[in-house]
Amino acid sequence: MIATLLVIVQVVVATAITPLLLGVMRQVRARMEGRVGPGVLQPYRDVRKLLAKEPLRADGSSGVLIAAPLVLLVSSLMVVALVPLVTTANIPAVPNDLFVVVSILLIGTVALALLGLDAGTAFGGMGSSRHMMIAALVEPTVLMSVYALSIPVGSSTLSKIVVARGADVTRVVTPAGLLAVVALVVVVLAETGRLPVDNPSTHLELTMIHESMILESGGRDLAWLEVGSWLRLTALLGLVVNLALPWGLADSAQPLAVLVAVVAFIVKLLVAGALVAAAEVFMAKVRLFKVPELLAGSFVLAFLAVTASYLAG
Amino acid sequence: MTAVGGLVTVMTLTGLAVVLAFVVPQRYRSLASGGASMGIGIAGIFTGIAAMTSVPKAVLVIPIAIPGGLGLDPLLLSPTPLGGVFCVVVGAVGAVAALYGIGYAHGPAASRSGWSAFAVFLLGMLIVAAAGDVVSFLLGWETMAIASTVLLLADHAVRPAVRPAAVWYAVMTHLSFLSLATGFALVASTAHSTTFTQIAAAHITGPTGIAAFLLLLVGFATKAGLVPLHVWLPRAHPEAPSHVSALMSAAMVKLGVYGIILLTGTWLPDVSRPFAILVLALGVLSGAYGILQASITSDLKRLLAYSTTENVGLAVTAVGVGMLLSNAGQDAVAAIALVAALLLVVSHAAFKTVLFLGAGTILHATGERDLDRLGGLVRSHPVTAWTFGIAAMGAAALPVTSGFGAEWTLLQALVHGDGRANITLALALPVTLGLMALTIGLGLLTFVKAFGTAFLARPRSAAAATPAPEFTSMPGSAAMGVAQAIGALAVIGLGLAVGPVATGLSSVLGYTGIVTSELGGLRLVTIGVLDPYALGLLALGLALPVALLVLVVRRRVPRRVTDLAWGCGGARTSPRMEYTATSYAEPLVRVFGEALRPTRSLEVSHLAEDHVLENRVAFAQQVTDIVEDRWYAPAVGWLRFAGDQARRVQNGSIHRYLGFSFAALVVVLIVVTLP
Amino acid sequence: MNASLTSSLVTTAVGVLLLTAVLQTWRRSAAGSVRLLVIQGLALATLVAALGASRGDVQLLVVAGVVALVKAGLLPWALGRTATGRLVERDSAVRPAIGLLGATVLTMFAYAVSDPLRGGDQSAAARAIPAGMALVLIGFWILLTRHSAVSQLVGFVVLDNGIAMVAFLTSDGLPLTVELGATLDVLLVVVILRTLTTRMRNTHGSTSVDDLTELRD
Amino acid sequence: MTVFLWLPVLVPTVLGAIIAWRHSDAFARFVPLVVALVILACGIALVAKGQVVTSSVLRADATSSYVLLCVGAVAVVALWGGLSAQSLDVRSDALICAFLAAMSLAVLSDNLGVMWVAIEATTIATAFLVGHAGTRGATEAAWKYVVLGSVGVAIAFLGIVLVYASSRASGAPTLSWVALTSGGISLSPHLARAGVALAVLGFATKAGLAPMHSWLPDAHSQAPAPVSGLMSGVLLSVAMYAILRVQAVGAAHIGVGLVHGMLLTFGLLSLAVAALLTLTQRDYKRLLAYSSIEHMGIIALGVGSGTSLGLMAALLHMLGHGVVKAAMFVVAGRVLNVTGSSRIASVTGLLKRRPDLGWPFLVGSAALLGFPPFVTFFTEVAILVALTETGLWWAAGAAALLLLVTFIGIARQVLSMALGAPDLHPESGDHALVADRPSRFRTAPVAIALLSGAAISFLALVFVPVLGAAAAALGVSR
Repeated sequence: MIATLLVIVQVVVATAITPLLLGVMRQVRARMEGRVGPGVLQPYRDVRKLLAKEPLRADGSSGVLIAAPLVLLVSSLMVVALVPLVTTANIPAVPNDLFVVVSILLIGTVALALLGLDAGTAFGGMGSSRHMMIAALVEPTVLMSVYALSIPVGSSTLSKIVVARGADVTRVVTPAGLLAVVALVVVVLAETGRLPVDNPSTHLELTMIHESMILESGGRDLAWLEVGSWLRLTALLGLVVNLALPWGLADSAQPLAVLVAVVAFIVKLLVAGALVAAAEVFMAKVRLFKVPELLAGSFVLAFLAVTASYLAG
Repeated sequence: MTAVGGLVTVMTLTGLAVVLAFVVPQRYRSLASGGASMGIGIAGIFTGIAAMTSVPKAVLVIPIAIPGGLGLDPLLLSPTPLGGVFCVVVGAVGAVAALYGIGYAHGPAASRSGWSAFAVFLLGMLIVAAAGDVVSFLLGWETMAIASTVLLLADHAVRPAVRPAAVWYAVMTHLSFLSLATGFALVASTAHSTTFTQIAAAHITGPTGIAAFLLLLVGFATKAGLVPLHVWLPRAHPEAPSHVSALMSAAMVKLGVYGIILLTGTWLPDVSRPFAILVLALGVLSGAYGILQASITSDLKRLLAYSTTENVGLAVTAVGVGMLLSNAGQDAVAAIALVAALLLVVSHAAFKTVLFLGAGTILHATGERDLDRLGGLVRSHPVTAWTFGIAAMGAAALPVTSGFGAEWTLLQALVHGDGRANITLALALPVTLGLMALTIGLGLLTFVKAFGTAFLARPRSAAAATPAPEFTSMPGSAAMGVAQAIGALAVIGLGLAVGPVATGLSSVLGYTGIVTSELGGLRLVTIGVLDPYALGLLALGLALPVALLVLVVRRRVPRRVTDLAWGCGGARTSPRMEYTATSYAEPLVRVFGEALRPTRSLEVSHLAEDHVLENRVAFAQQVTDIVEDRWYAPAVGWLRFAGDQARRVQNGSIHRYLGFSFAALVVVLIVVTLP
Repeated sequence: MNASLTSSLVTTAVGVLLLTAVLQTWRRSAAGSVRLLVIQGLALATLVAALGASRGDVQLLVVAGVVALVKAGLLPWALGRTATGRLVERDSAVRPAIGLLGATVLTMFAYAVSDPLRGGDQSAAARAIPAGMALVLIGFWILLTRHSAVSQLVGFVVLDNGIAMVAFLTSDGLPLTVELGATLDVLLVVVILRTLTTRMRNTHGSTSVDDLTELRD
Repeated sequence: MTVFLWLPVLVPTVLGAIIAWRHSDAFARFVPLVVALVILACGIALVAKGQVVTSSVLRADATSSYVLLCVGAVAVVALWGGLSAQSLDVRSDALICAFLAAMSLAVLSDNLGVMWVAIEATTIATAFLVGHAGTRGATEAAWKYVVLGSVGVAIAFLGIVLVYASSRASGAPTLSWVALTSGGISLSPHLARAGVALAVLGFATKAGLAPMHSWLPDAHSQAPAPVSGLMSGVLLSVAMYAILRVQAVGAAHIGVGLVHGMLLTFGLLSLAVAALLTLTQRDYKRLLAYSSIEHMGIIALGVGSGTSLGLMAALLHMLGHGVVKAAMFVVAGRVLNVTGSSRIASVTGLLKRRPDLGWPFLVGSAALLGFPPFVTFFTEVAILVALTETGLWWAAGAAALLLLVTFIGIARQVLSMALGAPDLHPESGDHALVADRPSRFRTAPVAIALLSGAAISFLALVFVPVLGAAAAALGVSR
């Protein structure tokens, strides 16, 4: 019961903070590029605007147009609920098992990909194809890096991994742990469509991945899609941050602990977001067919992490 | 019903189905014979359940004309609990496929021979699963081989591609049979008995055992469609009628896995121990190669065939992991891997049945199985779209379908294997996990592509634009829909009931480390829990506020239907502008160019009056099966060469013939005089 | 008849048989080979008669008569009728020298392999077994090296003479029924082959077996 | 009981002589079939009696009764199926009678010499049957058949002479098989060894075993269908029976190693020849002929394994193969009738054009390829087991490999004939395709043959004791 409560807190906090995270990232980037920027609250205004707008449905598109954004949103919410962001407690019947989390993420990925195909436009298909290819190639790195992290703990449950790392500082800085986290960072960038894999702010059709899949959506459909994608960023970035800095998470319902955990999470997340945004300024999007090289590189890191865990651990 | 009673029922019903196929007039033949075939399947399910649960071992003895007691015993049908599992799989797939066939079968597939072969095919598979000795195993094996070949031939008069497919299929099947027969002969003559219990009791080791192991492995791997022995799958499945493809893919290839499990677990456990890595490699490579080929093909049924190679590969991977872990003494985790193997088998049977049946409906409606010429069928074929979609989720192992639970179990076994003290495990487990993850990822892409291009978007050809309706007034038309729906329910049901199913399967194998959790989920003791119901509840809980929000917003801002998609200004032009299945896979072909070796050709023809201006550019890209090109094509060439050379032996010259006899005489005279 | 006469008769007959066989590998014309066959048949009959006389075996003397009739009479007559009909083809696949050489080698081979067969028996008859074997092999050799149908027939008859010689030398011939049956069979085979030769000439326009290469793979 | 011993020999002789003399066509057509039925009835009677029956030179023990039954069964199938509109002439009918008489005599005689005479007589009787068509090809085939067959059998005669000579050592020379295999006689080992080896070699020629097989494809492809069926179905088996008898003599005196080694070598060579030459085969009657070589190779391997399992499987295989092969030649003959060509390439779409020919052809091929429920499946498995049982795993492995290659060849060719659209070759005279619709009376034998090829497998109550007794009669007991 307590665990459920904590999870609810986590979902609410994470959902509430998500547009802010995006706002911070965009603002940081704008400032570093010498622009004024729309302000950190712009994403909230965007969502409100989209919800008020009339959604369109092109003749010939199917129910996927309506269902996919919702599926993405719910799946992202589930990931937010499962990943240890604010709390390491989890609902006993639904442990935040890594493989379950990944497969729920994949549901969202699939929903997006089908949405891209639904209208039968050239760009939607293109985006869908690229999106799925990247998802497929990311998969090995994801599983491998968390495999590496799970070895010292003997469990693929994320919260156990975070707790164990928090309990023993040396674990965080072992070669295996470092390699795994670095690999995971690449994965997160690819999964959430950040540079250098995808450019979230591009408007050049041929370079788009994420954007081209949602071309046909408007109004609230687009709002669900945007929020859903942002929530994925929150969850994954939050996970990486908590793996790298596994402290401050609440494991009980003590109000103080929860408060500390919430604040710690917001700070860690926003800082991390700002760092990512800052790094993106200095990066260019790589060509699509260079992406596999990047992912292969991160896979090797993760693989080394696993063997290092076995052979050196 | 006891297992023996079930088997007798199966045989009786087979006879009935054959008789009905011959006596009932064409119009009601499918109904009569298909109904009887359904009965066979259902009897098979009961047989299997009886075999899984009954304690006293059921035995049915059939004498044959070769005297027993000489190392060749009479036929013995005594399904073990493990065989019972496969009886259930075969029976269930058979019943659903038969139901579908009642509506689907037409032309040669609904002929006398078609339905007779269908029933006999089912009988053969059930005999294999129930076999208690070598000869009856081989008998069932060959019965299903011949019956499936006949079924495969159904459309031979319409499509010339059927013949090469049938030849490949028959030859590979015979390769499988002969290596099994030789392997079994070795085993049987060492154990001085052909019964499996005696063979298991003989604890065969040594070079004989190794030779037998390798031969049997080749035999089973061929039937299971493992790389590099998979070549018959992508040829045979597309050419067979769809309900037969379903039966072949979902049930028949599973018997290869059955054989591998028996081989490594029961018959030759001591010999197979050192070959764990080989089994694992077979599985992992089949998985990755199969799904890679599936992801780039645009022929729907070929795609499903390669996906079969992938899924069987995963099941064999699980067996290999189990062997490795058991070698390392980690029996608890090894047991989980083996249960995962069975789960994979069961779940693949469920979703692949539906997928092939769905492909059949598409083929029936449009006459096309080329994804590049399909599209938009979700509107005309909602039932097929839903069932195919659910099954595709199962194939992509998304929660909470059957495939998800199975792959989750295998992944848990992988990450909980302890590689710290064992260099083999330390290397094998991560490599397996990596390749398996790639397999899962590509599987996702494959089925998004299959579903998305077939059912979503706009029709890419005239045939797809005007498909035959899903339901007609024809008797049996509903049967197709019902069969697909039953299959789809099974995919979901197996996903939701993963706990009881896995517990049942582990009890078949005699393991205790797997229990059903409080809410009916799957609990791997000390490792973790997977609870589909709780997961569903969580999803519902989170969906509730979203749903409320949607309701609120929807009332305020209604949706508007436009007749034009945006598409970056590319208004509704020709459907040729759409992304096709081929273009969908194009990035993959590039990324995996080294492994796939596509052949490309670019032809540019210039205008007659100006050689700078281009008139027409033709680009063609073809991806063939590299294993086939590199291994089989030379073998075929070599055989042809040998055949040509051998014709010199029979060149018509009587002098040469006399010379042979003379040489034989001289040799015999020399041999005789040697002491 | 005394033993030494028998012995020398047997030896002479064997010598004649072997000599004619070797000569047959040398002769180019089929007609010549058929004439040699008559001599061979007579020698064989002599051999049988000598054996029969020495043992006082009437049955064997009857057999000798049959042998003379069939091997020196009927068979050459049947062959000769074909052979004389416009048959002057060069029919050896190998040069006569090679043919002779082959016959020599085969004779040596026959002696080599037959020696253990005798099992230590030193009688004249037993010592003649290798010659019988040599005749068999030379007959085979003729079959192998000749192109014309008639020459092949000659080879077959030589081979059969060899077998008969071994039969008589080792065991005074087989039981009468078998012996007669066998003789009849051989006669019929030759008659059939002769008929086929005629038919071959009608269908193929020649009697060279080299033309028989239509059935092949 | 002795009447059953004499009938199979005398009935065909007498009836054959009568029709040869009377030249009455209407009567003659059915004579061979009647003769075959008589032989089959006598075979069944002798097998049912289950005792050794002796009369003069004739003697029937379990083995010969069983082989006589095979002869009768195959002859019924081949001759019943061969009763077509384009029937053979009277002379051929008489020759077929002679052929059957000779085979019966070969099987039933106790005397190796008489057996040899009878087998040589089969060559004589069939020579003109092979050359029946009178074409270039038929003449050529007949010539090769007679020359190669007679030379081979002559070698066998040499072997028998040597065996006879070797029995002189015991004082009472004999060719009686019973006497030779009984313990009471001693043979001089060197002569017996050479004799047995040469006899096996000679009869192997007649049995179509490689490398002495060369006459077989020509003869079988040129002979009229029923004759091909008879030759392929039983003549080869009768020769194999002779080998079995000689082998038993060898087993009693000089051990079995030599003969079994020869049989294994010949068997594997036969499989190899059949495998390679079916791969690129272009003539379907030759294809069937090579399949016969293959099956004789399998039988030779079964016998060569030296176990009772192998021997019984080989004997059962004789029957199964014989019946099916006879039916196949009958079908092939009808296909030849309707298409006018025995080239594989000129026949397509048989299943669609003529299902009444296509299906039996396909089913029969399946039986020849060793699919269940046909008995060939069980016997092939049993022979593989028998081979490994005696440590001949290498032979089993090589046999399996060669069987696979044979399978590739035969399956490819048969499917290319049976499958395809019916209208691929419109020029090949469709009027002919409907002209010859054989009556139910003439399609029945093929169906019966194929059904019995399958039913045999499960007639355990009948065949288990018979095969056991047959093996025991050859001196191989459990």
